[in-house]
Amino acid sequence: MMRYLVRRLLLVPLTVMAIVTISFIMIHAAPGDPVLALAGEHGDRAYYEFMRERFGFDDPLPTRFVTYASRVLRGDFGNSYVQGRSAAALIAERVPATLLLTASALVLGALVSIPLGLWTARRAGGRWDGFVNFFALTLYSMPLFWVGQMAVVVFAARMGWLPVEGIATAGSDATGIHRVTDLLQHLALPAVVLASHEIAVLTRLVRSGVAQELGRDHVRMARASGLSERVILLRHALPRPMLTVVTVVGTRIGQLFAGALVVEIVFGWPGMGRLLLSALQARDAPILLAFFFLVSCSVVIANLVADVIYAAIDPRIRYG
Amino acid sequence: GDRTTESRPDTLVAAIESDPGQLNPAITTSGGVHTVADLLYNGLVGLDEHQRPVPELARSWTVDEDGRLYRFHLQTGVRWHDGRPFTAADVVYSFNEVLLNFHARTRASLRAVLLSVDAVDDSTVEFHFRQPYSPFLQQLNVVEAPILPRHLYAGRDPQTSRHNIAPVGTGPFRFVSYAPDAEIRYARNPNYFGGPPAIAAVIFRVIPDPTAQVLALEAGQVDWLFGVPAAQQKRLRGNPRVRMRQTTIGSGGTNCMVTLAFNLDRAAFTDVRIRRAIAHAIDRNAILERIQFGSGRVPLAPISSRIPLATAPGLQLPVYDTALSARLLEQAGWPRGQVLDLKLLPSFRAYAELIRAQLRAVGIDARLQLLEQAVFVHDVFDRRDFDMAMISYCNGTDPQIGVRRQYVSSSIGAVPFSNAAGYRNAEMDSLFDVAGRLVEPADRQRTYLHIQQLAVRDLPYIWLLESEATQAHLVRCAGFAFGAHFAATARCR
Amino acid sequence: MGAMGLLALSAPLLAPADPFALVGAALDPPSLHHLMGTDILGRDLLSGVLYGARTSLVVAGITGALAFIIGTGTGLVAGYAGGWTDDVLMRLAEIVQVLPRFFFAVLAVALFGPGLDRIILALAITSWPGLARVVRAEVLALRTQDFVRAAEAAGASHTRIVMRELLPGVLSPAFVMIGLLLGQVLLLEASLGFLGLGDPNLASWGALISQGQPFLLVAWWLPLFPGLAITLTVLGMNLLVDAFSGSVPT
Amino acid sequence: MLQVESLAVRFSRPGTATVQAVDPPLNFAVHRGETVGLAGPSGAGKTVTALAILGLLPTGAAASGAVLWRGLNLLSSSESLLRTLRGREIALIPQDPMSALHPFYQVHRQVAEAVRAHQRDITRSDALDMARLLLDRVGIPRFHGHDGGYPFQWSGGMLQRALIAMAIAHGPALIIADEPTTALDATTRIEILRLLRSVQESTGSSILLITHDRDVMTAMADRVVSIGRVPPPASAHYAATAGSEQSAGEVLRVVDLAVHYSGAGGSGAGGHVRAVDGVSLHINGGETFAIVGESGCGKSTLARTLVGLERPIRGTISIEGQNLVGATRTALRDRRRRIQIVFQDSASALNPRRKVGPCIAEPLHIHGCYRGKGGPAQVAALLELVGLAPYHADRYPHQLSGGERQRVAIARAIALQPAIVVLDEPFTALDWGARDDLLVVLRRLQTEFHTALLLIAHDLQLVRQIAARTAVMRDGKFVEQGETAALFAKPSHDYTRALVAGSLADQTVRQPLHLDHRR
Ligand SMILES: Nc1ncnc2c1ncn2[C@@H]1O[C@H](COP(=O)(O)OP(=O)(O)OP(=O)(O)O)[C@@H](O)[C@H]1O
Ligand SMILES: Nc1ncnc2c1ncn2[C@@H]1O[C@H](COP(=O)(O)OP(=O)(O)OP(=O)(O)O)[C@@H](O)[C@H]1O
Ligand SMILES: [Mg+2]
Ligand SMILES: [Mg+2]
Repeated sequence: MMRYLVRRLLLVPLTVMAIVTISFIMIHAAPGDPVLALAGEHGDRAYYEFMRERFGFDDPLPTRFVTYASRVLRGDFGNSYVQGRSAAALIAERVPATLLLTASALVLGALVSIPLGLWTARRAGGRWDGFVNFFALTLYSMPLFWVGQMAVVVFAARMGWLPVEGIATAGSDATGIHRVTDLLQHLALPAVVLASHEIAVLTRLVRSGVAQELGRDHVRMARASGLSERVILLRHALPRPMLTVVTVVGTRIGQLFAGALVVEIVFGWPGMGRLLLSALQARDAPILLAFFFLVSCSVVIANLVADVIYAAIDPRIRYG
Repeated sequence: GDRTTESRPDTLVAAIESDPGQLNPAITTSGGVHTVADLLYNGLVGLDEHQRPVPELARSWTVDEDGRLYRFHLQTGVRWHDGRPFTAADVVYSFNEVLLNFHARTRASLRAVLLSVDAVDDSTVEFHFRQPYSPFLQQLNVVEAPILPRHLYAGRDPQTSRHNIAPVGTGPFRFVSYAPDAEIRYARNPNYFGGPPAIAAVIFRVIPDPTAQVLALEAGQVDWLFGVPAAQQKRLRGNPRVRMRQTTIGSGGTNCMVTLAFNLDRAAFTDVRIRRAIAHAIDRNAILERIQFGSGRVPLAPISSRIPLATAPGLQLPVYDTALSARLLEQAGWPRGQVLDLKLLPSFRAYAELIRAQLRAVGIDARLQLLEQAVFVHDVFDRRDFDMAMISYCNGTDPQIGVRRQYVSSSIGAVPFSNAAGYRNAEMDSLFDVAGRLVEPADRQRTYLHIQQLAVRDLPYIWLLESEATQAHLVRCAGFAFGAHFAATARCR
Repeated sequence: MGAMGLLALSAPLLAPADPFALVGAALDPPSLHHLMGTDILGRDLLSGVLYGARTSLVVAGITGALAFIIGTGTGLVAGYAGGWTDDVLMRLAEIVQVLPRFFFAVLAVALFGPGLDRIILALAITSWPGLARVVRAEVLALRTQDFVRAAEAAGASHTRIVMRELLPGVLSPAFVMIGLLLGQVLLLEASLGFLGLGDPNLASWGALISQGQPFLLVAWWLPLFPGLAITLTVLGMNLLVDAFSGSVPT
Repeated sequence: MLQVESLAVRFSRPGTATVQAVDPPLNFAVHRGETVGLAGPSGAGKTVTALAILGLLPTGAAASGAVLWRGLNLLSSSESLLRTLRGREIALIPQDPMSALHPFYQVHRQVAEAVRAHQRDITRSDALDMARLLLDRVGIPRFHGHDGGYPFQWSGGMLQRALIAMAIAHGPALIIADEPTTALDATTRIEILRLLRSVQESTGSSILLITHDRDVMTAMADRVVSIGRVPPPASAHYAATAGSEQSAGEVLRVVDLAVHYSGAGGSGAGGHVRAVDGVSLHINGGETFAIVGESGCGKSTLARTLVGLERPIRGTISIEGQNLVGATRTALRDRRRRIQIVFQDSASALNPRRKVGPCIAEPLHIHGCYRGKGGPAQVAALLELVGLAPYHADRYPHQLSGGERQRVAIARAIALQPAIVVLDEPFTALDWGARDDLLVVLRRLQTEFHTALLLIAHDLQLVRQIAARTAVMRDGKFVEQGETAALFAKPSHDYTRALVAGSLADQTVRQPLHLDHRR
């Protein structure tokens, strides 16, 4: 068991470095001259020479990679070409907002899908089971940004229940409970929209997992010894599907980030998504590379954590 | 809680499309930064509604040695937001250390002709030029030459200075706070030398999605939009609580003209009849009505009609006439259905699709290639690998700044948004040199008329549309100025 | 999904007009003449959606085919060969799988220009690992079966065993994964369109939605119908996969 | 106590045909303190009957008739009432102990959970103490192992004891024991039966014992209720003269063959597993040679090595004089035509996605012997030879019974007319009928084709009938080999003697089971 974990841990730096190297090569091998996108439109030839020299665009690719890699090892991700500030700081400023959005989407996903999954599992094959399954599949088939836009128009604009965009009311310096309610009102719509795909996936997972468990011998034995339906559902039928939920959530982190990027743009949420998009348009390499570093780290670690949780809960792996 | 701006009457909430990233207008020409940062700073000479120079940090000025020496007398008693006094040393530092290195437009136009910038005393600055330079007064406002506090920037790299996100300026508003990708807050500068603004605070809200901006305005959660997309204008026109106005003055560029450039090096365009036929095939009114819903003007001359110096009475641009176009194509022996590629930036997609449809009617198949900014500039200006390209040239407040680079042969090549057509005409080159040195406006106007006649004759470009920005604001606020200090004169109830 | 596929293929016949031709007034609401209304340039949205169907399905189809070939091939070889080849291939799959697919596609398209081929390549390259792992697991299970050993005992060559004994057994889980992938590719292509990174020269659904987006308040039909088209097609695919496999693995 | 009147159970699932699980309707009764046996072949409906009594039938199952418990019809009573009965008055010992306990929780905690099911008031720790008492009672030494004791760490026999502990937690009036001994080996089987008998005597509860093993039934049950088709007695008419057909030359000679598995193998015991350790044998044309031995003695490994599926570390295998070990690929391919194999598990012997016809024709294609148009006739002939009809060629493996699949595997093996066919325990997975058909086919191979047979088997009775010579294998070595009749009459090696004596057929279980309470 430990040998497996150590091997996985060794893999983390290898995978992350591979991703950062791939993106480095892609960014710098792409056609088009980055300094033009970066340094505005109205300069003259001398101005572009000056900027190219400042950002070191002229030195050959391998040397630039070595300098970049050595600095990353020391924790310095370089400064954003456009904004002159440290790429790590720029991203760090926006991480809390994205984290809040993705975490609330996950929590919402779990809170809805576990009870719903359990409820439909007990009615497996019935009318309601079919309907919920179809609804989940439809949710999973809708493009997030399209749902987001529709939601903004209907709930925010027409009904006026929720704010149209942003993370807080303009200029409000409310504190304490008012600030929290204001934040929740702004978080409601984007979190629900982002959670739609999670709910779809997790509900179906819990449903098929629990339905399968209910057919197993140990559930029949539990019933034969007179345990109540509630105990059977929660203690006997739920644990194993919850494990699959954990592993699947671990693997979906990448997709969750992608969804967050799109939802942030539609709802004006001040997360990392928009920084990435503007960095893409301006070919701001330090930000792009720092971003890929962060995302790949979190995806790899999420997978690892999911595996550790799996091993922790299933004794056969722990003592296997 | 009430989310509308009524709840805080003396605060103006303005929506912006993207987070500026940093708030130092002297090191960049990016519209995003200037739209937000210009309120904190000043230039030596401002520009009024009609782009005429008006005193700002410079109380008065004199021009001697027939246009080679400009002497500016600074306002007295002006203080930076941190209380330190504003002096001539700040102006000298801003030009020599920052603007002439990092501000692309100012550097491109002044570095070659400016000899020196000297502070005669604490309140007088002199600019010495190698040769007469007439457009100088048009290039000293806060958009082209913002003045930075020397005592905070001297000796440090202006691109990475801490003050870029905690700016100290002299402008009508002073900096309060900056929450990235969310909100930037300013407060009124009580002892602003131009008189304290009526509004107590300005808040910039970052709302990337244009539709969301319009919804926020209608819901009263935002007071001011810098730009309303054409499609939404019809909707807002019917809203009693909203006022809209047109302007060609933008922080990213002024008096911009959407043009279609022909690559004259390509065989297809050596025959002027082909270029003229294409011009006749394009219905510019359809572009104005269908894409901009009437916001903007169909150009009557190669240079923006908003620049007084460039008025060109009696000039006739090719009129929309498909029959004439087809005939011209036939005479020039154009093989029907031959493909031309049209490269453009994604923002001009609607224009290109309309033009493609119109060209198809006369037997020209235009294949669109939308390119990302870096690739577009590289293909069109560096490698000149294109048949036609759609480019928005901002003519600026003086033809020497924004128009000259389009036509002079010296700017063909690596410089972006320069002579895309690759137009080489010695007469045109000399005319522009003369226009730059002339001092009398009447003489300059005659020269520019001659330049425009040459352009219409040779038709290196087709001038499609003088674009205008449509700004919108709630009726609770009024008195907005034009240009960078839009909020300085506004008041809200 | 079958219906949508049919519609796409017959787009040229069905479409009332050339999707790029200006046929009606601008922003004309859905009417008998234009079932889905017209866009800003007066082009018929219905023909745009139909042509868009073909583009989007072509993107999804080719991406699916590429991912299928790479994924199944790798899975078969890794599962059958075992030993260090299996390790190397699976580590490679793991690295590519961890690669954030959407951001990789966005990066590739933003940097190398929004061509259809680049979108397909970027999506295919990042989609095959999931399939490879499923195929490998299936091959490992099948290898222990006696009928594979019987074929070996009868003197069959490695390639014959892989192609005739293992491949048929692997096809059904592979198709389930591919069905899922097609749906995701469509959504990804639409999201790329939303971010303005879609291929402009083609009337794909993603492009239609991103062009229709600013007209959300003014012309509700512009973003609505392409979005509905995508949702129905992806739903069709997911339902097909669901029926086929009993449960849709994520 | 329990009165079952015309009980019938029907399974009707959307998309699948309705299955009559219990048919014809069942009538039987269980009186106080009595042990009633419910016998019948696999699939007869024994487990379904038990579930019907406890009301635990899966969704889509419908039970008709009546199940009277102390005058109350359980089929029509409410779920809450049934829950009060289950575990307290009627307890179940499920069929497969390995999957009857939840893998994530420790065994004693699950027993405690069963205790608390009907005694709400006692605390958790009291329940755990009661659980430990029960586990002691069923003979599991002092709370086995301190590492928590998860189900997968316990052997089948110990899990069976734990389940019995759960069943007797509340001193039920009736215990339903479903196949309590099937998954166990001989020794543990006897201990479990003794435990059940002692539980019955101490609590006075009656037992409904379900098994398809006739010997267990005769040992335990006072009365037997039979259900489903009664199996015909072991067919004896094959006492034909075995081994009479001596034929000409020698077909297979194996000299000092050894096959080792590296440590990572199944047992995980590290170091080498010497599955086959210096085996020599020879078989003449048309002769049948049998290998018998306990499970894990290396029979299958030897079989696989003979057909080139495992690489021996030493020794030679010569088929008709040509050595298989170390042959080049092309040489190996030709020599392999002369020796073919039929595997133990008929379920995985055929590719589920290919019809029977092409499956049999596959070896012909590999060696290019498939005569185009004449191919189907070749396949039909092979099918006919193994007692199947030509129409079977269009069926998929899952549309055949176990026995039929086994015979298709044989048809495939003899497609290339090999000199010798290796059969790895062909009989174990078959029920009576299928075994007889298989015997007929093997006889035809011997007589009509003079194919040598290397038969691996457990069932000594069958070996005695069909094999001319037999070898006894233990831990990878032949302890003894010789004429079958002589070998079984007076085995010279004591392991052979134990093996012959150990087969259950002779030992009578019915000796009085003196149950002592020592443990
Ligand atoms: N859930 C189910 N759905 C459909 N058919 C079922 C189901 N459970 C059992 N059956 C069918 O009912 C019949 C009886 O099954 P059951 O398990 O009771 O046999 P059994 O006598 O216990 O056999 P064994 O000796 O293998 O335990 C079988 O033919 C089986 O296919
Ligand atoms: N692939 C393998 N790797 C490691 N050990 C193995 C492998 N196959 C078999 N063994 C071990 O070799 C020994 C012999 O196995 P084999 O299957 O030949 O026995 P067998 O006599 O056929 O038993 P059974 O009667 O159960 O079929 C066993 O201890 C087994 O655990
Ligand atoms: Mg049973
Ligand atoms: Mg065996």
